[in-house]
Amino acid sequence: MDLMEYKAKELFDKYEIPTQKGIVIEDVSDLASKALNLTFPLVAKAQVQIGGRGKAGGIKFASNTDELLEVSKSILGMDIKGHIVKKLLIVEKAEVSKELYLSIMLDRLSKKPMIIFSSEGGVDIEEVARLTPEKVMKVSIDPLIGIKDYIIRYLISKSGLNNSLYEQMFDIVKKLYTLFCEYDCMLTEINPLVITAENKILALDGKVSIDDNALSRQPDILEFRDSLTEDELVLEARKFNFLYIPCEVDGNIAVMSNGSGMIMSCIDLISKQGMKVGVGFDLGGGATAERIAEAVRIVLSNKNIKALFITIFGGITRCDEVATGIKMAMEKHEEDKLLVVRVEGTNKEKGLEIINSIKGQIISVDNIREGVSVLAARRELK
Amino acid sequence: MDLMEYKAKELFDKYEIPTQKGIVIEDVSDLASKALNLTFPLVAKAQVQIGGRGKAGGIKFASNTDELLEVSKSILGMDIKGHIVKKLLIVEKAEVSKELYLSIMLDRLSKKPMIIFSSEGGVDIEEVARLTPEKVMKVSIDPLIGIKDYIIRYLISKSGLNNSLYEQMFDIVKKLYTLFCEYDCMLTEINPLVITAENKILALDGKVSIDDNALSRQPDILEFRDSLTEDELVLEARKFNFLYIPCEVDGNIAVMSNGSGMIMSCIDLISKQGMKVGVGFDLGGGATAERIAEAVRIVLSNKNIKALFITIFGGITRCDEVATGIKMAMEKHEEDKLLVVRVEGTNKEKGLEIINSIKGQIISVDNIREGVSVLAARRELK
Amino acid sequence: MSILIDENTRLIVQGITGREGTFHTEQMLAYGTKVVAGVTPGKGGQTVFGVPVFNTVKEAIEATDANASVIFVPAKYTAAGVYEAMDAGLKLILTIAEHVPVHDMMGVYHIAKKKGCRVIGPNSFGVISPGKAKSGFMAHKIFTKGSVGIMSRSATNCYETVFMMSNKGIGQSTCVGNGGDMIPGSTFVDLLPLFEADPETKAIVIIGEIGGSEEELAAEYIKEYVKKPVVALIAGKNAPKGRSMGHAGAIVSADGTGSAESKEKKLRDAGVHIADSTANIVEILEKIL
Amino acid sequence: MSILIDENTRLIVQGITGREGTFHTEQMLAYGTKVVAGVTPGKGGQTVFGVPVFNTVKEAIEATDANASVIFVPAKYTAAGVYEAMDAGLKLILTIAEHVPVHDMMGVYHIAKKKGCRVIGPNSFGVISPGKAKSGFMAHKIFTKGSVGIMSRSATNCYETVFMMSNKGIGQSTCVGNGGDMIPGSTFVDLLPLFEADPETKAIVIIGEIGGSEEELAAEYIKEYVKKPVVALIAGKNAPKGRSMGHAGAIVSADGTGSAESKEKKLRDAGVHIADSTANIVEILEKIL
Repeated sequence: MDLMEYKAKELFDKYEIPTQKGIVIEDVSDLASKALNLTFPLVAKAQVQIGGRGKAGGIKFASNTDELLEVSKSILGMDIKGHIVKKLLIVEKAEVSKELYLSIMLDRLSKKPMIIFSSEGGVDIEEVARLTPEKVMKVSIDPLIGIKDYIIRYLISKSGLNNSLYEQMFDIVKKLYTLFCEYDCMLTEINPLVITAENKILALDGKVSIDDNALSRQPDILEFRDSLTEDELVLEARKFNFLYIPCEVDGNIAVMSNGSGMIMSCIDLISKQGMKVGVGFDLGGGATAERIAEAVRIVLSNKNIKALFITIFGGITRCDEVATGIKMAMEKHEEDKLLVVRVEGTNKEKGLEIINSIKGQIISVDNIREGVSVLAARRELK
Repeated sequence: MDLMEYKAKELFDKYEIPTQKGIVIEDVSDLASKALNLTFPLVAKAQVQIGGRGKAGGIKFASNTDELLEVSKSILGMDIKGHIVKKLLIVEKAEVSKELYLSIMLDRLSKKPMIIFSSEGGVDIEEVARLTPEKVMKVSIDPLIGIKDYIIRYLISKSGLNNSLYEQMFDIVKKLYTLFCEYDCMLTEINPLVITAENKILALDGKVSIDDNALSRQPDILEFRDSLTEDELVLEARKFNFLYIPCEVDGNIAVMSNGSGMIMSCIDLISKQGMKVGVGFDLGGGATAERIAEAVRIVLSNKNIKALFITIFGGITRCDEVATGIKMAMEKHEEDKLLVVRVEGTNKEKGLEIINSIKGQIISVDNIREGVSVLAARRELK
Repeated sequence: MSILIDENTRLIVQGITGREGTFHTEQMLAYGTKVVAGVTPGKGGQTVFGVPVFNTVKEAIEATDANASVIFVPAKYTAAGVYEAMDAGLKLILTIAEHVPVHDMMGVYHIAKKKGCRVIGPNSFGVISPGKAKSGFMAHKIFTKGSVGIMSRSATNCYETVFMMSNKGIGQSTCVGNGGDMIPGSTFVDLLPLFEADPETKAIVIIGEIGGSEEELAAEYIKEYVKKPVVALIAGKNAPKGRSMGHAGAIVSADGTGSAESKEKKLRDAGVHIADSTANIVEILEKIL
Repeated sequence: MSILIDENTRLIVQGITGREGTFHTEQMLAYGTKVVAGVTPGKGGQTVFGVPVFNTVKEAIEATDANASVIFVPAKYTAAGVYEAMDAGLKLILTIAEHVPVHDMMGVYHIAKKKGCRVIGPNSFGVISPGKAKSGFMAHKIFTKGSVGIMSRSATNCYETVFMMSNKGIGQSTCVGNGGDMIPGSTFVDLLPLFEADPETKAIVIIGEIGGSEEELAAEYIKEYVKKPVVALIAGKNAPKGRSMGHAGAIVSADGTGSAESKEKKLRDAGVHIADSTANIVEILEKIL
């Protein structure tokens, strides 16, 4: 779960990591009341769940009320790579004397939190890391010991940051780490972290990514997620604890399975045949007929999907349950889309029997390759 | 630092470990106002820093106001093995249906906290442990993992405690462990922990011992310690960060050194010669002349001490500093007590020179055995 | 032989009285697995298909001399279950639940390494040594006894492969579901030495995925220490991009680690046969065995 | 040879700018010890007797290739100092301060074991390999190069013994101050294998005390593995009773563990020579060497 900048900054506020003063509006009519206490010049930043908003015109400056109204109007409702801007963050413009970089991520290799810090931050940080890796410090934290003062002291001392900033910087690292742990974060990133003309350190932008598996113990993030304007089908699938994965925008095939591995494998094979997958759909384990019926209904309600490839290998899931679910869905569904079904495992025979009794364009296959061949034979899917 | 029962129970209250309702008085005149809300029958318990108060008559029952006044008068001011009773804990008498035992101690062998639990507690617990060790369960806690629910579940399940008491018991163990960690405890012990006639679990008596080295971060315990009526010389020594160790009551020799190991060795040798040490005095490391002077002054002000054996091996401590300190003290001290001095290490020659310049009964020796021989030659010390 | 579990494994089922726990206990018993005890707090004294239930793992071990555990409790209790099993002294612990919070697993992982415990999963189908014992929820009918050892991050891709193998008469020594999570208790490198040492295993199959560096590390290990033939599949070449890990992710994997290309290249350099589909794994095995 | 430290030890002094740190840095340098760096937060860039000071241990190691550290910071910062040294990769860490809270040391002890670090102390005089190097605050003049290895829970008893040994012409290979605290970083058992393996050490002296079970454990180890002669003193037979550990203490040491009698009996059974005073240690050494 990636948080939008404004939500990340709400967390920064909660942990007293300094940010610029700002407001969030959803409509220009909010400006009059909310922007009262802000001092010009201001910056208006589109809040979308995608990168590259700056280049797309989603960040603009305003030096007076008229300009603010104008830029707010121009950004709210803007379409950035398919994401409509519904929220606008307006903050006081900071006078930046230097840009730093600070992040904490869960490092897969060491299986520990890793702090990355550089006194040369900003948009070019990846370039800095590539050309002068010694300027980007990485330190792993042993989760059994936790963060100790000396680790932060090392990062700051080694970075060559001016000593007058030591206390501020120390504080920010420590608080960001606490946030990282308490909010089950995969990533907390501040880039740029800036030193202002007044020698204050501020988080100018923020990125926070939270473990989806931990949302049940992060109620405020769960609430935020549910408030997002997302693909309706993603939300609908989530209600049933399914994972609806939007893939290529112009894909017309959906792949449904009971595990992400199989879905990945199928997408690989289908892509190799020059076809495009629009939706991956993970049923998870232990699905009942009712749940399968809902799953099929949700996928088929996507107008772009012309064919659905269902491939199930029963472990926790049982084949007859799957077949019964498909039948329930197909009996209600009107449009005649192609279904290629492959079931294997517990109670297979019973499952096949049920599938064969379903009316409509439904083809039962014996393995994945055969299923992909059936799809590849349909000219309309290329 | 061993806490008195009433202080231990204050901590239990803080951690919501159930105890009987009670009050603490220092004078019978407090009874009228404080005992109002208590329901008879009551128990009055002497608060002293020593065991065996029950047998000494320090615990008595009262079934009405008159009796309460009477027992309070009889216990307050009582002398229990040299400890005068200054405080009296008065609690409601519990109707006990069964006695349990629960403690958490820092186990030297595993270097971990150890929980000891038995469903057969009470004064005979050591006997239970000896005769039926399977009834006394011991479980170590890995400090890197902390206490987990399953550990408590195991203790309770295995003890055969009635299931209806599970929640109460679970809660008490968890809270006692938190207290143990947060208060830098060496030991927290509840014996007996009782099941009342109403099926409630109560801590009837409590013992808490806290690491002296951690008192600087336990301000409320430090305050309690300073409020205790202790040997004045112990308190006086503590002011200077010395350790004044009262030894045998009828001992007439004091041993002063810069480390507990040497003090122990000297006591062993002196005892072997049939003499008795009354005071051990640990200077710690890095003593200056001024501090040594204070140390000598404090020890010599004990009227029972007839001879002081000072043995210093300079590591952090330097010999000339020690000698100067002794001289400073001796010049002010009027009584003519025997001083046997042995200094060795850094700046030894300078030290000896100073010692030889001191007037009075002062004998310089070359090693411990020689010092003990000098003491043993004095008939008045036997 | 076989690795991890066999006919001598004395298994505990944690969460035995739950829906999945009960169902799979029956399945495992039917397969011949020695399920000697179950654990569900507060249900001590009951039995499930004749298996005695205890309140704690420690009591279960004391009573039955169990030496491994499979955990069928929900994700949010999984870490607690593993800690309990580790602390009770078990050295092999299989965790089944999906959606275990990764911060939970981070703690479990490092404690397990410290204690020398082997944790498999979470999000794993378990382990099966065909014909001897199974511990987990895999559809055991598709497995056949044989000489190929399999490790897989994906349950479904593993089933698919095993099914086709068995149809072609290629049996398995042991199949391990490493689990698809970001921090698995055991990685390919942890298990390779066992397969290499197992006389019954003649070839090893690795079913990997994009992301992480487990396959790269396996390649390094294989190059140095593994003499047996290895076949590998890396799934996810065309998978949609996952969560964005910001600049941090880019900085940490600036060398391309985690991509299918990186994994396949390193594995190929180590002499591993690269398959491009589950079916292709079987084709390669037919050739090399 | 010698154990733990010698002329190749590259030592860091943590707390080098403090009163004791500075004084003993000068002493250690004068003795010939290679003190290559000091650490005091916020004082990076300074020098103390020509030794460069760094803000952190990690920076000190990066700049000087140091391989051991002696910690002269106050008790309440000692645990933090040890964590820093361990995390920076040092495998030998000496802690001097007395009055370190025992709960702090409990954490340090278990992390050190996990990381494979050797921590000596706290409440230790340090380690000296006479004629080669010293790390700590011992009055080094009394030590002489020789073939007796010494471990002591008490600094003063150790000095006393060494002083008399040197006067009689009996030198020392290495003397270790284990420290008198309840949870020492290293116990006799941890160091016995080093002395047994050191060709320069011909005899071993153990200066123990009442309390705990270190001497009992040492006896068990000696019986099994130590071929060199061992002399032991247990101080405190007539010491005043310490803190009462309630019924719990009695339950845990019901077998008499911790008493001077228990320790002397176990050691004697293991073939150890028991001394009844520091002077007696030297008398025994004179006989057996």
